[in-house]
Amino acid sequence: MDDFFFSLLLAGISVGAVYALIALGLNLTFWTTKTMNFGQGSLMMLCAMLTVFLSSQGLAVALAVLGSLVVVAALGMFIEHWTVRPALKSSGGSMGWVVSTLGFGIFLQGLAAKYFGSQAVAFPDVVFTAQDFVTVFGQYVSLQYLVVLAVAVALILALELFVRKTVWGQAVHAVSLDPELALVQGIPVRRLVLLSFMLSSVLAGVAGVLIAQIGGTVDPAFGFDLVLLGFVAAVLGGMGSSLGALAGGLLVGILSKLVGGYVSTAAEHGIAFALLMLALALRPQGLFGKPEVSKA
Amino acid sequence: MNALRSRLSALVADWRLQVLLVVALLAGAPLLSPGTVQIASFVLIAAIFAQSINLLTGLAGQISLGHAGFFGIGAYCTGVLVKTHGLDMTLGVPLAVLLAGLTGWLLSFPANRVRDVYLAMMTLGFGMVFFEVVREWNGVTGGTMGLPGVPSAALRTLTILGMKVDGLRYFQLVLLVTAGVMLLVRNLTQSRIGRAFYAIHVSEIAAGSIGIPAGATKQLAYALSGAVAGLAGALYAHLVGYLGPESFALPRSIEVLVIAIVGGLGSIAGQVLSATLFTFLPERLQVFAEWQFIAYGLILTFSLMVLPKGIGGLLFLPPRFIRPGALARAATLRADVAALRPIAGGTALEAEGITMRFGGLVAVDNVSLRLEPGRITALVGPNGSGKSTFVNVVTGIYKPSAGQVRFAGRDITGLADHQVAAAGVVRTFQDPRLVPHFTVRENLLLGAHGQLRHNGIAAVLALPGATADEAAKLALVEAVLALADLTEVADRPIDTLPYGTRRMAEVGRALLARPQVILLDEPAAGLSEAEMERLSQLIRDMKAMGLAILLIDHHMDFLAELVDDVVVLDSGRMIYRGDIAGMRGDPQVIAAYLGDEAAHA
Amino acid sequence: MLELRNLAVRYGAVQALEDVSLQARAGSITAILGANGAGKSSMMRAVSGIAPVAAGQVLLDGRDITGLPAPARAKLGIAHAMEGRRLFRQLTVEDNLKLAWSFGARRVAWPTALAEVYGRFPILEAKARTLAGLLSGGQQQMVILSCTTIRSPRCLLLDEPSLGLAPIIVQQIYGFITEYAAQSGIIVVIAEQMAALALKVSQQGLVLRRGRVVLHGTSADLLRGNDGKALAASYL
Amino acid sequence: MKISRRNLALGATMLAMPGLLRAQSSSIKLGFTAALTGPFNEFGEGINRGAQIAVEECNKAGGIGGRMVELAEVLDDQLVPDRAVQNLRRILDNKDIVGLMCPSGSGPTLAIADMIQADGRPIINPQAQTPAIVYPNGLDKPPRPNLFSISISNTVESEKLAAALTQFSRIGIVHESTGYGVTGAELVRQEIMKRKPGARVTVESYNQRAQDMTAQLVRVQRGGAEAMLVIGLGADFAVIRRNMSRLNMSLALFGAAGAVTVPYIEGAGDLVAGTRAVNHAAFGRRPMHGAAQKFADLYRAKFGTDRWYGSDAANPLISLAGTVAAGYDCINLLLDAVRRAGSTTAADMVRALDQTKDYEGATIQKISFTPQSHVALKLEDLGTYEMLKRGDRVVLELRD
Repeated sequence: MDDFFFSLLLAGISVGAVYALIALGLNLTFWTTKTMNFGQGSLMMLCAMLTVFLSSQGLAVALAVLGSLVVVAALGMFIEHWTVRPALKSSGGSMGWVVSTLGFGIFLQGLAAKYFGSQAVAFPDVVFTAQDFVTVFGQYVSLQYLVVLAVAVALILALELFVRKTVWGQAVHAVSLDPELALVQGIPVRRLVLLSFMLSSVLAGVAGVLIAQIGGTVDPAFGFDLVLLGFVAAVLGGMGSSLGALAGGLLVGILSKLVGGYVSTAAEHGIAFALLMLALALRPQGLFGKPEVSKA
Repeated sequence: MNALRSRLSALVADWRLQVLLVVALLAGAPLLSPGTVQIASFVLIAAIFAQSINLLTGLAGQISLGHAGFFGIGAYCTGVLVKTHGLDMTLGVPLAVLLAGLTGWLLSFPANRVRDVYLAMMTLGFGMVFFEVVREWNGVTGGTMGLPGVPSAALRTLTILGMKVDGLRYFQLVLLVTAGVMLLVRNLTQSRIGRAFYAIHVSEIAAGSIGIPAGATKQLAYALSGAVAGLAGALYAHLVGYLGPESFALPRSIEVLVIAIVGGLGSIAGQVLSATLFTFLPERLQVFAEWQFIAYGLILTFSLMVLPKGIGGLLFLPPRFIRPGALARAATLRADVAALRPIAGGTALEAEGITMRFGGLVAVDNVSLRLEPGRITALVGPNGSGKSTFVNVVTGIYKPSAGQVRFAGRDITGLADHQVAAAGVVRTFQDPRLVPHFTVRENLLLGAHGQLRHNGIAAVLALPGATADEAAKLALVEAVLALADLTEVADRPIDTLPYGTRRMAEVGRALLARPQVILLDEPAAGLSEAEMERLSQLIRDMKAMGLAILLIDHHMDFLAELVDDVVVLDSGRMIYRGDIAGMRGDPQVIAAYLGDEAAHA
Repeated sequence: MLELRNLAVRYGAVQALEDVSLQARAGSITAILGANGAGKSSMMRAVSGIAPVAAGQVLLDGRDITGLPAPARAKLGIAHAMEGRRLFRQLTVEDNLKLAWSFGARRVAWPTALAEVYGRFPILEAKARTLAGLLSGGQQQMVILSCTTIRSPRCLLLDEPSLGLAPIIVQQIYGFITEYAAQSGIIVVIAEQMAALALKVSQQGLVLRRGRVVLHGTSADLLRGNDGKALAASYL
Repeated sequence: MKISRRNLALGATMLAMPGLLRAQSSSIKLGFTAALTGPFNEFGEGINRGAQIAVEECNKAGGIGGRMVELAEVLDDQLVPDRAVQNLRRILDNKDIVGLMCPSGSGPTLAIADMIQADGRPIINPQAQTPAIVYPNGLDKPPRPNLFSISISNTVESEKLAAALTQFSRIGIVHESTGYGVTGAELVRQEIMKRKPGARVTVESYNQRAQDMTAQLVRVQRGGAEAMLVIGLGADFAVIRRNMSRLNMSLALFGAAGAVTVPYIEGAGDLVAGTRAVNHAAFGRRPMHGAAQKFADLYRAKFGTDRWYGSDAANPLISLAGTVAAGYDCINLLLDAVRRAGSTTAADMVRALDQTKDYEGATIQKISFTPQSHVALKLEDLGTYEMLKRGDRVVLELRD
């Protein structure tokens, strides 16, 4: 294995972890309502921008992050209540929530541009700096990326454990399988749905903060492109599957870096979407998605 | 409000006003400043573009987040052909439309394999891939530098068939094209194609049951939508003269979605108003720019809640799916339901040894059945005994695990549902699956879809032959309406009518598909005595016409006076075959229905 | 006691239930009979809180619960086995049971509750780790019944428990229901098409037709009337 | 609705009237479309401010021949080509507008260039760098007759960059995948090859706002580069710099003019030290030449030490020249043409502009145009800067 390949592989894993982290957040709402927040990118951006704003007001960075996460969490519940639920209720278009969540994301982006300005602003280092690295097999591995990877893997494990081992995890699963049956079994469906949106938004916020510190700046358009790739990761891995999100993220990350490195950097971006279309055409349920267990 | 809506609808539907509007704009344009004329051209192009979403999403129900791709294909195709290869615009634009339509058709193949979120993702991917291709394909598209100097009205470099075309002339041309597109889209909506689009939008299974193939219909929708978007793109190319990849990125896909949704999916006039709102106003009111994202976002977020049917739904009545001309013509015709009689006295359907397994469960176990023309066979049995599954197998929704279905001398086992229906085996559903926004008449006419003999082009151009064909079928619809006692509610949207009426409409719709075999899955469930009486009469009429009828029901009194044969299923197995009197005394049947105890009581 | 007062249910334009009143006592079984689409399920759904009540009231032990959301009613002890063999097909048998137990009254500790279920239906123990969707119809019905009883309910609503099952399994299931009702002393309401069977185990019966009550009386009366033929005629 | 012929005629006259009336009014009207809002408003709002300062300055001095100057049409295009086309049409519809300024970027400027050429009124380009804007048919062919440019042209910039880069023999170029980046990279590569035919140049592209550039960087690394040039915007440059740090890449780092902006300095933090970049020399020289100093003072007086100016009153940001002062110069050049031509007709003004000789601008010390040359910027107007850390702030020192 030469250094060139190894660098690309590492970078692929690093950005793949980012995509996986975003995909995880998208999955959470899919668990309960079979919907995804198409405005997730704006939540990432908002959390990062708010962190910058709050720390510029003299707040400690850790507190600024915390405060921003609280705001984003509240927004998540707002999104469920005001954009997803009405869209799901109006039976007219089953895909109304795509439009309404996308719309809310655009609204947040516009709002941020209006009040924080549309320029890229510097983002403080939250965990480690760009210079911090460890050496693995003689290669430099950025600690900032390692944090993302660690957070993603830890969250995946935690979520898997939560779903598999705790009764609330089962309840969440139950809500997605059959909300009505969940209701009559006494599962507080409304609260779980709200909670899933809240957690999903918090995950978006965490991802936003972690990624913003890697790039060093954040602007109102931040997050949008990343979320598109997060979607690709989530769909490739199979919607709703945590391990799938990781696998999908890593696949997109590694493949696009290898294509960038060995074929052309110009093809790096398009490859993810070509992959998406191909995968959807060949295996619509994703790599880890299970076909429905069906019996009439 | 409704009165106002119907007034406004009548107004915009009035062809005299439409002509007047077009003429006024044609004649009035020279009085306007070139800037206003140019922005008006942008409005018209946006209106055409919005129609492509209207076709795909509004009518056929398929979401697209990558429509800028088709727009771009149209723009670059004519841009390259006219600029680089010196073609005339009159050749470049049609070729662009063709290419965009072809791309839509190709995209429909992978798109047909997915739905909902996955479809949204796939179309998004299409848009992104197109954007990347345009940027990297330097030799043809000019790459990131774009393609400047496309002969265009803005630059006064455009000639059409040797004539110089300035901004004003171009506007007039685009206006005529727009009027043409609107006319064609309206014709299409009010034709067999529009009805088929809407039918698969609502329920692919129901559409299949009356012979409308979901796959092919969606392919047509994608191709048409792509072509219309391509037309908008091509006109755009010759308006601005410069094509850069950024003009065909995701924001344009979103913008057109906003326009279409706010305009009201399904409403043509609404789309035009919305295109005006989103193109003309921002340019005139420059203050909007800063608020643009906020405003777009809020509109997208809340339009579904505040204006679920968009501007179109607010101002106008919902669109109708039958051409008024055809309707007027039908009124002069008289048709007899006898025309629905099966050819050559009908054919028997034979199901032999049908077995259907789901995982470990055997839902239908070796059931054989023969349906004779002019005979009514009842299929009864407790809930879950496999009756509906059997019908699903016969009509091609399920492929049986074992067994064979033969009809008219051929093996129809495993054919797709729409093929089975087209062959003459038509069914109704336990829960009536009608198109909720259609009127009763439209729903019934949908049944005659496969009987219409004119092609799509004739339908879209509203050629006399197409109108005559539709009128003939409408006359038949009228006869069936009378037969089913639905004439009075013919023009009411079906979702405003009571359950019993819907059931009758569904049976009527099935009858219009001109079946030789009709399978009715619990048609009497939820009917009142009077309605049930009417249904009995309708079934008897169908019998008299020579149809082979399978009737699933629980109401024994209802069945008793109708049926010739009875077949009883229990747990997927046939436990009785014979006449109804014999069934009533059969211990096995009583056991199955009332429990073992009653049999010995 | 479960009491319905002039209950009406409407789905959009469709009137599913009209002016239905009923009193179901603790320790007794009430059979709701009627053909498909007669309104049996709508009645049950209105009790458990997932059908839109257009008029009337639902009272449990004298308390008006008409306005409560479904989970709150479940908490009060209403356990509803819905028609169409509804269970979480993608979850294992044990997960289905665990979920039902966790959000129930939890009057019995989990191991005991589980042992009780397995004692009653040993086949379920063998299939504990199987996805519920892959069980046979009878086994699924056992899981569904167990999911309701494991919650230690106050009021049990069973919607067509015999649906699509072989007679021998139906006998077994009804045997269990009768036994459970007798020993637990709770309110049991069964909706059923197999009238004779339901009437045999129940104390009172209610026949619905097109959303209205057409017959109401003790089960014995209903069964006896005209050798059960009147009953059969009312919806066969 | 009935429209009589008389009403119609009246309407038509009224539509035409304002033009007739205003032609005699005293103010000199200018206009432009730029990205006043949106993600790229740093540039658009910048030239807008520059233009305002120029107009105020002129009016304070009594205008031109007693006529006041007015920015009559200032429209926002958010750098969207369509919007720029629509806006330009609207500006051109206003027959009183006598001179214009190009939009704040290559995309919209390319989109409107043919239109304005067809119109004939003079227009000056403050920021767009693509040479095709001025020379659509190639650098050896005549320029668009009415389009002049004072921006940092890719051609001149690439010469300057190549001159600095040819001290190395293995060079990597990483550029954004926009018109600006693509042409810039190609020109620099050609220029390097011309000067040093044996040099090995690796060219890689990235998408704006990409978050990871590892593939680009390791490809440059594999090419054995000793120096690397980045052509792109500041925020992306910061990402690249941090990415280099993560890969522990150390080589001589160069940036094009667009890269040396506040987002780079803020985003890359300490890592910027040592980065060399090409930009206007005007605000780097000490003392600044007269017009530059005057502009800096005017700006500070009106807007203070803000984001564009920087926090140090004595040392405005180098980027102030490109973002703001360019707009100031454009307007001044138009006004100078009016003054010299003594007329506001398009032909007279274009003729006067063609004869501009050594006009002292804020961004370029000596601006000259000839009918063959419409690009004012010369090699000596650019400087190579090195970023240094002084205490806790970053300063740019002019190296040559």
